[in-house]
Amino acid sequence: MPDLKTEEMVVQMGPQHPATHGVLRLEITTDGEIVRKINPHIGYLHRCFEKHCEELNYHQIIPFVDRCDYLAAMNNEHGYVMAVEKLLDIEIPERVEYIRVIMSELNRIASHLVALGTYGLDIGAITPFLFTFRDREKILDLFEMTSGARLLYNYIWIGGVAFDLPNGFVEKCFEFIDYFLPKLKEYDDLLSYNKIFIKRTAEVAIIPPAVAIEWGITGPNLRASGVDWDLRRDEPYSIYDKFEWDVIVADGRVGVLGDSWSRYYVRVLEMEQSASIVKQALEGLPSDENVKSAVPKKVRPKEGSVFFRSENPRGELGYYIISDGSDIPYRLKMRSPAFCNLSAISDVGEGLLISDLVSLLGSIDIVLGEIDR
Amino acid sequence: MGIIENKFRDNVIITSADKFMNWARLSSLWPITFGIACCAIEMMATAASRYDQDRLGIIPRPSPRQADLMIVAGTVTFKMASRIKRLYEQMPEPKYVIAMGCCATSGGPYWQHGYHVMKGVDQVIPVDVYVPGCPPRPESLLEGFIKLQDKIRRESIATTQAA
Amino acid sequence: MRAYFIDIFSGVGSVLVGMRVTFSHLFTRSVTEQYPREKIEMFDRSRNRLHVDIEDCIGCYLCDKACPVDCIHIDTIKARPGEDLGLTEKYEKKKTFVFPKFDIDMAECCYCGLCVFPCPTECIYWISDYEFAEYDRSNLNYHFGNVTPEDARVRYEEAEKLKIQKDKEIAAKKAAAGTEIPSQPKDDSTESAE
Amino acid sequence: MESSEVFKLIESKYPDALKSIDLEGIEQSVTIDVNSIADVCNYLKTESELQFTSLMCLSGVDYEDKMEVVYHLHSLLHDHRVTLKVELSRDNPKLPSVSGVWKAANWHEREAYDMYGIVFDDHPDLRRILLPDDWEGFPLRKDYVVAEKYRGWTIRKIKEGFE
Repeated sequence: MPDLKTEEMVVQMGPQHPATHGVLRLEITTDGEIVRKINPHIGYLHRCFEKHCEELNYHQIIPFVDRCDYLAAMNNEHGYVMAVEKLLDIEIPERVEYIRVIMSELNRIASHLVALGTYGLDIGAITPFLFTFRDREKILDLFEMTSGARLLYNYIWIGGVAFDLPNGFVEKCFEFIDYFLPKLKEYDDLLSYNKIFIKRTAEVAIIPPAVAIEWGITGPNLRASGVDWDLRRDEPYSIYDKFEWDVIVADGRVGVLGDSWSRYYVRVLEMEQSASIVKQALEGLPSDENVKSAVPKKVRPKEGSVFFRSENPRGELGYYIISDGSDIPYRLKMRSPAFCNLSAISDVGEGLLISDLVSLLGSIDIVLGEIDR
Repeated sequence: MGIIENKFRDNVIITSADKFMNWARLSSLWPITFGIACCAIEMMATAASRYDQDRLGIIPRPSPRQADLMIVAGTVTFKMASRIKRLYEQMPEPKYVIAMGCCATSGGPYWQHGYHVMKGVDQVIPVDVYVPGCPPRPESLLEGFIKLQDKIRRESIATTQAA
Repeated sequence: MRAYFIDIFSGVGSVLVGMRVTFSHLFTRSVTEQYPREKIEMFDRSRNRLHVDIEDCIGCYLCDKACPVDCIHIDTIKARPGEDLGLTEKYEKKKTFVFPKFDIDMAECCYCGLCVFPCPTECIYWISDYEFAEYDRSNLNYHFGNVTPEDARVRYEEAEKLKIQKDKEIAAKKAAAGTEIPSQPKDDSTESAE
Repeated sequence: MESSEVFKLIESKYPDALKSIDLEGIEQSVTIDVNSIADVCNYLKTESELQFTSLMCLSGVDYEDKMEVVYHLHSLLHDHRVTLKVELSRDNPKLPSVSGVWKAANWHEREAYDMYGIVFDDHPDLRRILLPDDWEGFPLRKDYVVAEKYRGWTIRKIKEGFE
């Protein structure tokens, strides 16, 4: 019945919806089952991060930076402190750099584990969620052992880290990597190559590379579209150029390039690379250095501005800091990756089925904390 | 229980019924999965394998109509506040609220400069238990559940409950 | 038609593969912590609740200044001259402050730990108590002050009186000495509270 | 390509549009005239030597005497970056939108409008993005005063017994 006309209907998805990650509201104009227009409403978690930055000094901002992207707090801190260090122009002990890389990569694994688990939940698979959170707890234990907190660490400081690694951390971390790598196979068996999962995700919500670049999509989502770009390799910061690892670019082994399955699977493979970086960093960890030797008592950068990007689990995290010479930033703008990734949804989501929209939304792995800031 | 409220003293029927009702209520607290911010991740961790809140009969429900407990897990902003109120109103009686984390309790770290953050969710809906922490450990949340169960255990169908 | 059956078979097959994984977990150790009955041991660095040993506090306000969310509220009064406040935990003579108010609002704290680092006497620290959910929000405001409000009022009045007296003395001395500026009397107790 | 070379190219193509070049400090930037920013951006994107395909960041800044919009551009193909600035008057901050050049600018510009009240001409959908529609004022302006109440809820927290 090709000439059957249905009336357009507006469906509200969210702000409290089981399949939206956090408090996102999508105003969907539907034609039958097909999405004609998406109007995303964000800001339900706007916590005035940039205002706080104009009121607090550089050290005190770190707890708030954590709370922006709460799934990858270490990566956020890492980006922020590197931006401030660039502004201050200070040298960091090598051990600190190693510790930071270990923490960032562990947190990348933890963040991707949440992405995997909740994506399974969105699609309708509950079991992978239990598996990924089980393994994530082991990383959180490592974090708690080092920094004292499970989720929001305030661990990476300007010029150093808050604590040196505790006794037994290195062994425990090696133990974790050895435990974790075989688990990836488990996720593959459970979810990645499950036929139902593939039917729900492969060839669904394809983002072509040109569209991805146009909308400023970055990180795993960009690499899933087949663009070979990773800041850790292409604009090496910290000590990432010392390690051997591969940038994961989707190859379309199931479905096509840029579909939901590719976005999902890039994360699975990235965890393996992160684990390999952690392993190399642990092996090369320099000993006997004071991790706090370069921490400045008072951070007072010269007048000027800096824009610094780093690779967050969700994409390119940029900090634009303007200093007026005082110990409080004049302006701090955060270019949050998920903000740009989500903005493409109104373009990409058009013409999808409503159920496929959920598949798209879960696969771009948004964190509302950093979208709304 | 509007009919019998405040009409009877404690007697054997009332207290037995109380015991039964409270037992039923406290051992199947179904929370609506109301994750807003960072605390939501810890709430998910509480539901996941290591802490497994199902042991206490707490099974997350996706709809407010099926829920009798709301865990406000995260920062409540002004834009969100009216939605919270609406979700709370959609829940069937008896309903309970746990304010999880500092943000929901009193605005948390955002109390001073957060122009868009509500300073405590109790401005919108009544709260039964405040769980501190930023975010609280899963154990803290479980302890909050146990405190709430204690509170339910003390309720009586024959007396009006303080809102 | 053929593809249809292949789909079905591969679907069932992949589900079985997944089930094998879940089934194999029947024979592994459970990871669940039976929380109320058994509790995990906290790490040394775990940040769960702030505690203050008020006996050791010297009233330097460093934690207050370091706090990004202003959840520490301190008020100090100088002790009376010659008042014995006992000994600190390290068996040293106590400093000359009393604290009518040393409040930490754990409902506003962001558990970042920035207050712990600058403390010169290490009197503010984390304890591993994470079970402090409350029915009433005001109970989350922890008071560590060591003077009752009544006592504090008396002390404030005394300090005020001393200040007025001292001002008078200075004025009198100034008047007596003419243009000559007298040296300040070195008496800590006459200074007013911060 | 270095930033200074990009600046030279802009200067040769749009001699009138270039107001000043800042080569000092960590970040080199160029200030563009308000009216020609969209043309310059279009040129930067389409010119085969430059190909600034992605807009990394667009931020509004409020200096107390003027407003500024800062563009951070990056080219995935050539791997070079450039910073553009546009100065605006504080009373009537208005400039052409670049959302026709990069779609990514859409939300960034809405955010700048939301926080600073900067109006982008020809923007397809210039509404508030983070704050509710009925919010008053632009919170990141330096002279913003937080209101007492929003829809009857208190914004500022008054502490008991603490001044």
